[in-house]
Amino acid sequence: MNEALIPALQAEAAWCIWQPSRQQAAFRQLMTAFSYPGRVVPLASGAESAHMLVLATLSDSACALADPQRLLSSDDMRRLGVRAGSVETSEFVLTAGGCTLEVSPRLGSLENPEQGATVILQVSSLDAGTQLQLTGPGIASDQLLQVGGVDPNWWKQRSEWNGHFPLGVDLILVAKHEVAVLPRTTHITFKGAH
Amino acid sequence: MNPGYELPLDEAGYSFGFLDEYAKREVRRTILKAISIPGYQTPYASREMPMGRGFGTGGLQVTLSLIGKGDTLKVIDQGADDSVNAVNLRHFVELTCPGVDTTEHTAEATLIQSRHRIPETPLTEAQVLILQVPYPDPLVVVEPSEARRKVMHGEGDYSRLLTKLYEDIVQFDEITISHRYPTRINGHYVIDPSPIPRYDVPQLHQSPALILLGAGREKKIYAVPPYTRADPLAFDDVPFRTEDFTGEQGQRRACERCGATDSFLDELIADDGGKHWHCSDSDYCNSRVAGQAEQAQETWA
Amino acid sequence: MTNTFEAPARAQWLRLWSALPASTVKALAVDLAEQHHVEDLELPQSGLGLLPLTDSALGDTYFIGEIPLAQAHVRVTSTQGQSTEGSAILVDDRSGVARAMAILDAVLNARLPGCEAALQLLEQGSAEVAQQTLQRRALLAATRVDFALLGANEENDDE
Amino acid sequence: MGYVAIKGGGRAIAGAEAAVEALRCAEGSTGTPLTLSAIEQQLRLLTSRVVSEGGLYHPRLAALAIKQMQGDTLEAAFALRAYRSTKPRLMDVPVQDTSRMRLIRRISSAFKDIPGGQMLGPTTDYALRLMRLDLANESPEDFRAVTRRFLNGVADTDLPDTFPKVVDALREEGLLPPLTRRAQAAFDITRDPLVFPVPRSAALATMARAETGSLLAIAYSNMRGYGDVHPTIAELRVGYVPVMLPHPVTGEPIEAGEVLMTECEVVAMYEGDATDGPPTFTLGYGACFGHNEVKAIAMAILDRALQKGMRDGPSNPSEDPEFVLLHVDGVDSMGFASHYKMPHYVTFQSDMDRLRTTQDKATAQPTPEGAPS
Repeated sequence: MNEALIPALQAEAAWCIWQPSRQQAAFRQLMTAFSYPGRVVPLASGAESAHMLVLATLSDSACALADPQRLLSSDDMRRLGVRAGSVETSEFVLTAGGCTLEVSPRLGSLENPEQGATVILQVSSLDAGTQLQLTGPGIASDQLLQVGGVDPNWWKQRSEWNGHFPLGVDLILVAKHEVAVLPRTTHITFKGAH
Repeated sequence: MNPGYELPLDEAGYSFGFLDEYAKREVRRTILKAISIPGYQTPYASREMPMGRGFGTGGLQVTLSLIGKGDTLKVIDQGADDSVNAVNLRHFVELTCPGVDTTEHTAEATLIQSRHRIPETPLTEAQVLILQVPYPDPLVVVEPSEARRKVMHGEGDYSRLLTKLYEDIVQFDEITISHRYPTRINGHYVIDPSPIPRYDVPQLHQSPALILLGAGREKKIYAVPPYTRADPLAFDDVPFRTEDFTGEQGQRRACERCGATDSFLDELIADDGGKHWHCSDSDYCNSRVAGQAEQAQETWA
Repeated sequence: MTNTFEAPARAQWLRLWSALPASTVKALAVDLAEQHHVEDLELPQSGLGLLPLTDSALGDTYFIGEIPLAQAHVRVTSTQGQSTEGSAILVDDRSGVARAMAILDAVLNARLPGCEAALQLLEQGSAEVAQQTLQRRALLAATRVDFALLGANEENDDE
Repeated sequence: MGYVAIKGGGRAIAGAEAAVEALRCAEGSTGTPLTLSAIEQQLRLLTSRVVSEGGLYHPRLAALAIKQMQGDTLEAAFALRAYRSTKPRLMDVPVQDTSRMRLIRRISSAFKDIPGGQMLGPTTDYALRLMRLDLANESPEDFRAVTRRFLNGVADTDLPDTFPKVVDALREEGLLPPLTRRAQAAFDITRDPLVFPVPRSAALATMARAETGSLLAIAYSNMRGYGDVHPTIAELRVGYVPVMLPHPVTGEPIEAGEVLMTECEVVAMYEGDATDGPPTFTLGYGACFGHNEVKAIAMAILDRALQKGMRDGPSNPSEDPEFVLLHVDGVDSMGFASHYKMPHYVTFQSDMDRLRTTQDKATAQPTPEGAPS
């Protein structure tokens, strides 16, 4: 349970990501990122790790998290209190953008599309790299986003997974300190070659 | 309890935002899915709040899961900040969320919780509107089984609802739905926009601000994301119509207090039985009156 | 008398300590915390738990409602460096009381210095519990319907 | 229609709060505030009702709620429910065994001599409903002496504190079908909405925290003739169930506390065309926190009625799961009834707009029956 481990973490510089007030602020940033897809939103600061802050804010003992590349230490998992699950069955998937997933995450069902997974994708940068032109809900006219360190096949996979609305996955792109979100409703066209 | 038991008064303090952190985290997860699937009624485990079901417990759980230090909250009911229910909800948030500011001015608010109205003053990207919802599902009128309704929603199949509207027209030569007007979001899900008047429905369309709708009793949260299409159901020959405030002489009625001819009006009956018309949005009305007072002073100077 | 008192099974300790005023238990815990080093392995918490029962008609499991729960989990290390874990989980909403009992639980279990006092509280507690049991039995004994005696003589309905 | 509160709502609410408090303390110079333990002890049946309808076994908080809500059971139960929302769920409690109940009352109306015997315990069933004027001016001394005198008057006995359940005896005689423990996980009504059809565990949980009067009314409709349960009480028990939880260090079960509850099984007439195998009696089960016998009995009758409704479809209201379960919760029904007191000016305004528009259209082209007006 997150709250229970606060003392154990006092030593670490990043302990405050377990604080309710910190998570509230982080959630508001995430909600902005979901509301305005493709906008780069500052999230973590200083010693905080952005992907841990995202997970601490959104996940707990009520959810399962898949971490196919073992990006988290067992201590991290214990502090989150989250259940470890497989990619196909978990609400949350944490993965590096460099490589693609072998299997599809949960896409939800026609009756319960909210069961489609939230994928937290680690990227090298959100201000350089592949140029994405975005349209869809949350975008007034169109929105440009540059993403570095993501295997081009990711975008192919994503469009397959999101082919049948309302089914699909929602992507949180996480750089060192910033996030940008691509919900299942966002349509991507590529500007120039990459 | 054991004879020696004493209530833990030292441990009994309510935590910030009343709800425990697990409850908030679940509401937050639900909100993000609701934004990702515009108009979809996302289920969540609604908690009991210290006010009655139907008093805005759904909207309140959303507000309490969002709010933090640095936020400025506006709460309105029937458009008025000082309507009894609005006062009650605002007081509760002030009580359980130390460090949060409250305001009556739409422009100053970062979070606006409302029952039955959308403020007249256009919302901005810096604001979130939270609407309290008594009945979330527009399909209830044509399909009692929730299991079947969920399939119809998923397929975006609203033929039976349109038929119902059409029967209206045949009978009354007019769509008789007064408020809670079924509205299609981003061309897929049709929502019940909560009991706002038809007058407010156009404000859902391409709004710069995120709009969240919370139904506590029915345990559902749904969203109209910013810059998203919101089309009230209608027919080519019988268009969607907002409330008509045309007076006897065919002119648009004006608020008798601030003179506005571009606001939703409340019809009041005075003691003498005579009818009067006032803005339902008290902040809009007050700020217009204040503005006129300033102008008056300037002209004297 | 303390010497003659046999320590009951650890499973009974919390029930017996709970029968005493919380202040008594807390006071002892404070003393023990001064003699030994106490660290929280989990933050003492209070919350709720759903209470599942099995219905005796069809054997379905169902939740009759929620109960308050308070729990604590500590490690107590004596000055001699002897270290042991203790914990408490109570149908109660006072995490402070749970933490106090967790300390007693650890000290008594490892027979650390100060365990005699914890044992003594067990004895006092069991006296309280015995008294309570007596009262409940009286409610039954005084109201027993003895069909054998019906008609014979209504008066001595006792046994 | 009426007056729209543009100003003054805040002042009015603050005033209302003060007015309520003023009446609570209106006893004046002779008044003494109620202590929580006095409410918990002397109004134990009221406290029982609030813990069960609030869905949280916390008699002391229930007593506080009763004091604060000035005796309104619906509001007191409501306060207890809301309090739950501020508390995290700490653990999954293992299934508890009610046959370990430490009894204070146990009767059967089906059998004269039940194994272990019948013990009326603290009941007013056979008390004459005559006003006891001696309670009007009770002296603290007499008051405090009563329990002591009672205990001294009772000879110590070798009674056990737990007893076998009557229904188990019936099973051994083959009068009841054998108990088949079901694997199905219990339905959590505090988290999941009731979407019908619901499992029986959802029905039991909903009725266990239902409002006593609502439950009784619907059960009574079945007793009177809108149903056919015709129950006999196999056993009615009141007592304390020990709550056994795993010790976080050793993992072995330890007694973490006790919960006072009432449990009841009713036997109903066997079903002629029941399953294959020989016909047997059928059972209904009722239980709730605290000491509340009418609630446990009403619940047992409705459980039996709902079993029939779930199997064959309802033939009267008390057999219809949706009708019964969606209307017995005091907090929901009270809350919804109250919300009609809130302003609905805006929606009513647009209602009038629609009515006038349609009226105008009707008058414009009168129908044979003439236009509504």
